[in-house]
Amino acid sequence: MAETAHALPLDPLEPRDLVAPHHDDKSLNETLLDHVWRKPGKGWFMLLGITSAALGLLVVGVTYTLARGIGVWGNNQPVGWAFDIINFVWWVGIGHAGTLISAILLLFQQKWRTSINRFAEAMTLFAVMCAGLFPLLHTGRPWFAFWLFPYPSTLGAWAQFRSPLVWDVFAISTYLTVSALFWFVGLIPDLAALRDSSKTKLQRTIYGLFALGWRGSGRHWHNYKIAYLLLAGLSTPLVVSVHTIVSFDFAVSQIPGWHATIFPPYFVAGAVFSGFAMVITLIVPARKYLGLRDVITDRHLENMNKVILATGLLVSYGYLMEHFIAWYSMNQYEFWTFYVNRATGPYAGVYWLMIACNVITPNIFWFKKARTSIPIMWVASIAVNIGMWCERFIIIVTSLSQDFLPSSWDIYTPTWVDWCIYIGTLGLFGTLFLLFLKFVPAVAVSEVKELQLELKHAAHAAHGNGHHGSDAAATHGAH
Amino acid sequence: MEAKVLDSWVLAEFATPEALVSATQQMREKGFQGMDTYSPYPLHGGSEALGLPPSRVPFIALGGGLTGMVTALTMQTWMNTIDYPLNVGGRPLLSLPAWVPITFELSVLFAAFGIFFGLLGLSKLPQPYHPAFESEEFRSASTHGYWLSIPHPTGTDAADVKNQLTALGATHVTVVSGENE
Amino acid sequence: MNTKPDSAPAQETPSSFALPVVSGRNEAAPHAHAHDDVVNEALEHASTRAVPAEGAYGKTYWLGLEEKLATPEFLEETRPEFPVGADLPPTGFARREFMQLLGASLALAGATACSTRPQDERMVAYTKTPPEVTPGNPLHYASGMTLGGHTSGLLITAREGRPVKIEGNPQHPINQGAAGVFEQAFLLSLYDPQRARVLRQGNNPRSLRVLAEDISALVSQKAAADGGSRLRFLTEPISSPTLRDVTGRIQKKLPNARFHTFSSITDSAAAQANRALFGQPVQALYDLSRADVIVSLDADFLESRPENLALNRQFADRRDPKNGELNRLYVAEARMSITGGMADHRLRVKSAEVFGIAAALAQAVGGPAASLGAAASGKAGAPSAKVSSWVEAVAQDLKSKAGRSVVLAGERQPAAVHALAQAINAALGNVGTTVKLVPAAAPEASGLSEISALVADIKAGKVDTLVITATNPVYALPVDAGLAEVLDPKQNANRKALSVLYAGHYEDETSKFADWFVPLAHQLETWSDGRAVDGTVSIAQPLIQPLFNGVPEMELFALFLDEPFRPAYQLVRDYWAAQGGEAGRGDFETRWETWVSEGVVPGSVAAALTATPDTGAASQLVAAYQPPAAGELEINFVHDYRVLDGRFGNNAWLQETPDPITKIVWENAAILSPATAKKLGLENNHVAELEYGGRKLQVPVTILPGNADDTVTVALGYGRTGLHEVVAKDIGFNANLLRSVNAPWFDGGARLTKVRGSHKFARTQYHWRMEGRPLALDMSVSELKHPSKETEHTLERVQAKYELGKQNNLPDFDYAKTPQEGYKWGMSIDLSRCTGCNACVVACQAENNIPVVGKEQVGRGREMNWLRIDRYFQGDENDPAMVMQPVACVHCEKAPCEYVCPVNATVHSDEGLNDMVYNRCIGTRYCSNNCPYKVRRFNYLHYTQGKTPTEKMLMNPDVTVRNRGVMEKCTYCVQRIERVRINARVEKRLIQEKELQTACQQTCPTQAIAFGSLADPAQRVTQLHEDERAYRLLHELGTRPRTAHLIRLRNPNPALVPAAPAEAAPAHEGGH
Amino acid sequence: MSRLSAAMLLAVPAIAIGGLLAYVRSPLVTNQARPVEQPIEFDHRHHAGDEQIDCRYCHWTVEKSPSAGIPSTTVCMSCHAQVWNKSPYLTEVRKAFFADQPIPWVRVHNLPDFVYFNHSIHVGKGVGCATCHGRVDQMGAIEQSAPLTMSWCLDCHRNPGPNLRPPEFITSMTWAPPADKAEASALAETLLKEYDVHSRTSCSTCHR
Repeated sequence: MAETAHALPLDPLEPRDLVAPHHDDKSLNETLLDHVWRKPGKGWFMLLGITSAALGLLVVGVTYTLARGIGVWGNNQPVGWAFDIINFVWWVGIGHAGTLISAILLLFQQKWRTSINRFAEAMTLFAVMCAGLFPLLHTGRPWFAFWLFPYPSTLGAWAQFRSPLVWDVFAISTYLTVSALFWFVGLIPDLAALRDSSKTKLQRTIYGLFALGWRGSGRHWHNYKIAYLLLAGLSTPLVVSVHTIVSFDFAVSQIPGWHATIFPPYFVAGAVFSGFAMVITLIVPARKYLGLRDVITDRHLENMNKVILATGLLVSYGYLMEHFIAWYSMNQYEFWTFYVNRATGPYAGVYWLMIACNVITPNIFWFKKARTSIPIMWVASIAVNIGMWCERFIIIVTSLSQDFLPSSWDIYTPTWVDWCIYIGTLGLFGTLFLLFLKFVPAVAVSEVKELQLELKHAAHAAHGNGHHGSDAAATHGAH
Repeated sequence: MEAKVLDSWVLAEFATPEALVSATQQMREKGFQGMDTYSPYPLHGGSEALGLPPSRVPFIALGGGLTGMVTALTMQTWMNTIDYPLNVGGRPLLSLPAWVPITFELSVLFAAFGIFFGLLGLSKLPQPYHPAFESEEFRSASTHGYWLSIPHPTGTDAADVKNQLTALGATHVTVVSGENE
Repeated sequence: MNTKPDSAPAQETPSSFALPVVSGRNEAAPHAHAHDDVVNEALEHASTRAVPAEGAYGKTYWLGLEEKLATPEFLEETRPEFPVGADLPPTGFARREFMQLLGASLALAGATACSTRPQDERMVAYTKTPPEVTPGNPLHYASGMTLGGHTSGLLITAREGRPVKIEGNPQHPINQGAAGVFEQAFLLSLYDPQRARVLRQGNNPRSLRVLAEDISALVSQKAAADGGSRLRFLTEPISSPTLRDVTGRIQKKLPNARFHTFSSITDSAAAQANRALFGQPVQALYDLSRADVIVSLDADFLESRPENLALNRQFADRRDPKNGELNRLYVAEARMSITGGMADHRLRVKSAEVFGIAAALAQAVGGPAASLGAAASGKAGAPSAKVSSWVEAVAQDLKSKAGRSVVLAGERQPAAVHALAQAINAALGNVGTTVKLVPAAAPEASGLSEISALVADIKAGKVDTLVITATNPVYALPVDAGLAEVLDPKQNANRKALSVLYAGHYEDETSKFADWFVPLAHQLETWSDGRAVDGTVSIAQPLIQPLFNGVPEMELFALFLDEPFRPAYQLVRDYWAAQGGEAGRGDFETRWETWVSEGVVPGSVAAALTATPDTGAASQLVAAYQPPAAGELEINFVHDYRVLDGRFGNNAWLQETPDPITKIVWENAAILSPATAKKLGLENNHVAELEYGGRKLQVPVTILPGNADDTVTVALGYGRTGLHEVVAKDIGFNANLLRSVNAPWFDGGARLTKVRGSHKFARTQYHWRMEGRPLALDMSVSELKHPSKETEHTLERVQAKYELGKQNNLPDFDYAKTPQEGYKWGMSIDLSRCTGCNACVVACQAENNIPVVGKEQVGRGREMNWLRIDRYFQGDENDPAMVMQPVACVHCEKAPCEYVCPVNATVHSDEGLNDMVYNRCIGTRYCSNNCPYKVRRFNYLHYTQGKTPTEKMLMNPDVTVRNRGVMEKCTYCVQRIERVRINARVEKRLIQEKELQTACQQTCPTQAIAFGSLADPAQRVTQLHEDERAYRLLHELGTRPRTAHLIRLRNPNPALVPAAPAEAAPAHEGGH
Repeated sequence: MSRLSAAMLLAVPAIAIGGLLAYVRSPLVTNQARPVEQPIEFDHRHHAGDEQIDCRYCHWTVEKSPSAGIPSTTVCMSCHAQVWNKSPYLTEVRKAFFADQPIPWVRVHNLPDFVYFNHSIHVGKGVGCATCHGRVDQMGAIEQSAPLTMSWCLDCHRNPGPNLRPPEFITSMTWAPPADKAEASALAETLLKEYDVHSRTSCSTCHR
């Protein structure tokens, strides 16, 4: 405990600041809430215009799909799933970084998470919302999708609990609910702060409504601290389970290229990989726009790049193992899938793009220069996102297009509706995100204040969630 | 709600969290009951200063988790094994391994609900109105102020308490009254 | 299903033809109709007042007619067989449509969930229930289908007055219960809303009475004037005894009138050769059950009609080692045919070389054929070394099986080849054993020479009236036949002097030139009779009143007798009543009842003739043989396996059936071998210009292993331009535009050059290699007996027993083990027997209401056929062996599709059926993804919407019509199982093996498919499951299929197997 | 206040869901208990009740076909040519008969098209008419008496015994199983054995 206390503010490996030192509570409050009160700039409106246009595409695509049927997509006989499930897995994966940052790093007492967790959690929430669209939309008869839920129907028939799709339903809805609760619980003190620093009656009423009457009571904080920690504790296995279950959609099936025991860990790693990349993609411009450089410092970005490097290596290891097992087992079908179809088949281009983006790109983060260069990391993060999308394409489309009987092999080509819906979900995500940036503090203000205090009084460094009780540590300060 | 009961509190603002914690500690030692602190983030040693017992949230969470687990297992077994047993791909009617993911998810979900609603319930939230909000200065409690409240019988003189608080370093002391919850 | 034919409806009274909507379930009738609509619909079909709608009839052409006739309430909107929009690319939607969609979605958002009683569904009961009808139960009627002058015996299932399924008549000696693709699809043509409906003179609608008066006047005038010397008839070959009687009497009345016979699908070369050889019109019938060695000289005898159904069964019975020694099939041909795919030794040669092979074979066989062969060899030139070694081995084999062998010549080969083949058969003593000669059912000469004679007469101005009942000759004839020119007013200045009456089922290419057009009644709408190739007479009874006002062909001909009107029923009955003589008249009623209900006139099988071929005539034929042009590419014209010569072009079932070899749907292609394509710099999907005889045509190219090098094969029957044949219109290219009367089937001198552009074929199978996987197993008899290490490994993979706890962790479900405990359904498919003819595919489509989706959707990989036939090539890319493997749902006991379904929409029944519950399906497609056999089909769009009331009558009411967004697949015809089960349970007995057949099994000409309960050791399917050849497809996955495939056996000639290991000849190994 | 609002927060969705579940089981959705007006006022009370005409006289295909059959107009006229042959009530029937125009009856028991119910097997295995159709002899206009939901079908398919009756009482409107429980279950046992009836709950039993 004492070591932690010593180490925290002056990490020998990482001497740079987590919060720029020139702030007190009040100025933090003003800085971090400023963007809520400020009238949004032109850039914000422009971006909102773009994202809502993309959102319009989603409406078009979905309406057309519902009116005509799934046939307006490119899906076909061997390739029953394509963009729908690719996008689903991709979005769920992106969602994982948020929970990971806020929950796992909280449990591991990584202080640097504080300034990015709100941001990342919002990302989780919106990404999971985008993801959640697809399991519904991809059904041929979405108006009967409620049959996926176990409810007492007049049919006397039930959902089938051996199906990974039902697991998905439970996993995704649990994940969405718990993420939303976690996010909201973290947001309550900040909503109270917004309420109390609001300038108009309307603002006060609205934020007051959501703040639930929070007044920073010590008795409340007493329960709050443990509740928040427990939610974090729950979210950690949950986030791992969600992508594990998503990977079961494939691993539980028979198709060569899907039927692999390595899928759960490899999917989780991939999810974190793509999630962190998405955080970088979003946070780099956002911190500039919101003027949050003081709380989201270069050190945060560098740490995230390290995570990208680590998970990227895990993903690469996953690819390696898939290929190794295909060779080692000498299973004819697996061998074909991994060595012939993927590398040289009709979708070889996507495969090599995936390798370039997911296996080669993260390795630049071995170099500190790349880790700390904003342009490089931003481009790399986008490459990783593309790469992870390609990975899902390869897993789903390529495996399905050439499975057991060569007679049924066929090619999948997406239609404009497929693209519309994909771009549309990007629009939905972006729109929600921009609204989030406008109306909710993008940084966990309360936690930053606490962190600030901790950094100031490193001697009293019991942590923010304080379940260790007071600590009579020495008093050598950081200032 | 029948007759309106008016309660009063003495509210004192302190400059730093440390001052608040030590003031609370001392006031409690003096025998004041039902005090509460208010701060934009949890106070170090705040709970101890208030002398609060360990939180009951973990037990509620455990209860929720266990409920979820039992619900999930019974639900799946009832629906797929007992009520409408169907030969699904030659798999056993009671495919317990396949029940695991949902059991896990429901445990987590119910535990999370337990935590969330437990938190709200224990904190008696949502509570949009509280007498403390009668004081305009109190608004700083959620942003940068550190406050202590001490219950005080309505209508009696609070000067003594006020003085004690000022002595402990309060920068601002006031009395609020309001309708009890 | 009860195959015992029910008795015929007594007569054509309206009450015999039930209204389509009666009590009980009717899938076709939508709920939303107010009862008036239902009644109107019903009346519309019971009546014959239906008239064309503008959707079907081209505006410019029919402008005048529409104004006169089209009153909206009687219009039936005519649409293509697939839903409107299904053929549009999803990218091509109009703005207006989009606005509608938006509107619809808004309306949906505002719709309340409150339930009110759904709009009343009406039940329209009979006024008088016909005595034979029990509403809700099917009836079976024997009937027939006449195609190219031969009549196939059919057994038709009718529900409440609508025929819903066609099967082969089990009592018919040729069909023996089997039916080919055309018989199966015959049903759809009955309900084709694009069939012609209006009798017209020029563009003016006329009543039949006006035509009758016109003809009557014409006939009496001609009879008086010149005996009809300026009157010509152009008919299909006529085998119908009644119709022959009618035409005979016409001839008597008008002795100078001439009948010309033409059908592009008759084997006129064989007829010509036989006529010359035997001095009379005879038909050679083959008995393959007694043939140990079969040599096909470009003869696609397993597919080319009319004897093919019988030949299929005989051939296939000899491919099962349980029935004794396997036969051995040699095929020499240019294009890869179905028969070629079944060959033990296939020699890939140009069609022109077949003559040389026949000659060499005749020489090698020796005896009386030798001299003929020598003469022919002189003309043919020296064969290549490869060919002569092949011929030598074949001749040896033939000689060793003298009397138990047969040589067949192909219909595309000239008469000389047929003569040589018959000479060889005679020399081997096969005549009388494997070859039987009978009098031809339609003895008149037919073929292109008839057309030439007719055209010459017209040109010479000797004709003033031409009556055409042949099917669409203007389209089906080679471009230089001249008929179109003399009929086309633009090209024939004297056209006005000629009056043309054309009777057809469609407003097609020929009807364009007709002065009078008569819409013919479908054969299932009228009484008729006809002979099969062996002489068997079937009385073909109607199943329904004419839907579109068609005129029975027989009644049309009868008009020329200028006699009082008699309906077709009367004509047929009167003719047959007269046949028995005075003696027979007494019990005629009983016999007639039997004939009609059994579908076969007993004793009508023709007696064999004893005749020896006239060698002199044969030599003359050989001497007259003109070898086709040499050089460049050899162009080969073949009949399409689906639309034949184009006459089935408007049949969407057939269009959507993949070509058995190329697997292309909805069009034809120029087929090249890989080597030739390489040489020409062409690839799949290229477009090339095909030039032949100075004529050019742009054709899409496809590469097919097995096609002979330096040949290009093009199928006839496409590029239709028939006015109202919406389905057939503008798909593929018309190869007739290149074809010449001088070389109608093959000729040298064609050129193929690549042009700009590319073409997208829609196929149901793109990959032709098995990639070394043990899928469609195929081995020689000796390999199965003495497997090599490699084969043993393969067999282990597909046949091994899985022990619980060792290789298998899932305990078995408790299925019935004895017949008393219940049923355990299973199927077996014998690859040794399967030729890949597609009959089962179309039968399945008809039985199970499988929608047609159109080329665009198939091109996207969304074909709906539950049963598909996988075709694989093995070995050398240019000269491969072919193997066919029908695959439908194999009903795995450990089904991978089931455990992934989230809503229990596909689960197992207690009898082991993999039930697919359409109404429970939400369409996640997970089952299809996880199906290793990829036999599941998904309704990506609403393929069944927009059916016209007529099309709805086609639907099998026992099978749910699937909605969009729903998965479907083979059910083992569960509707048949349940119907038979209920019958058996009501009668308190067990289901008999014979009464239950799946649709595919029932129609299969080779009996490759067996179905039944595996709990009963006596059933055929159980025995086949235990056969040493039985294996399970993808057995290693542990899915435990209920369908077993049986290894295909080949019986190679050791003399032709290169570097074969020294083994005992397989000859004695077949039987056991 | 806060507790009340919190309770409301939880109670509203619970009531909504519960209400929906109850609603779909109610006659509003199942269409029970709604007498249906027919084009011709045919009264089963009179024919099946007063006159005691056996169901099978008019619904004659019930024992051999999936469909029980809607009687053809000829069946009506077989009696009404003699009796009530001038009645104004029957004008429409006579008109339909002589014009050879079918009478468009309104369907009362309307199963979805994907459900294949077969009358012959049910009647043949001891399920009485009244079991599903109710006391038709007491209905002026026919109404649907059973909910006809799948779970209702399943109740009997899982446990057919209690719904079986001896063959001679199939069309009886008044037959009831013995009041004594033991006696009733003994009868059920006997009938199960006699009819050779098993529980059939495989999907393809009804859906094809």
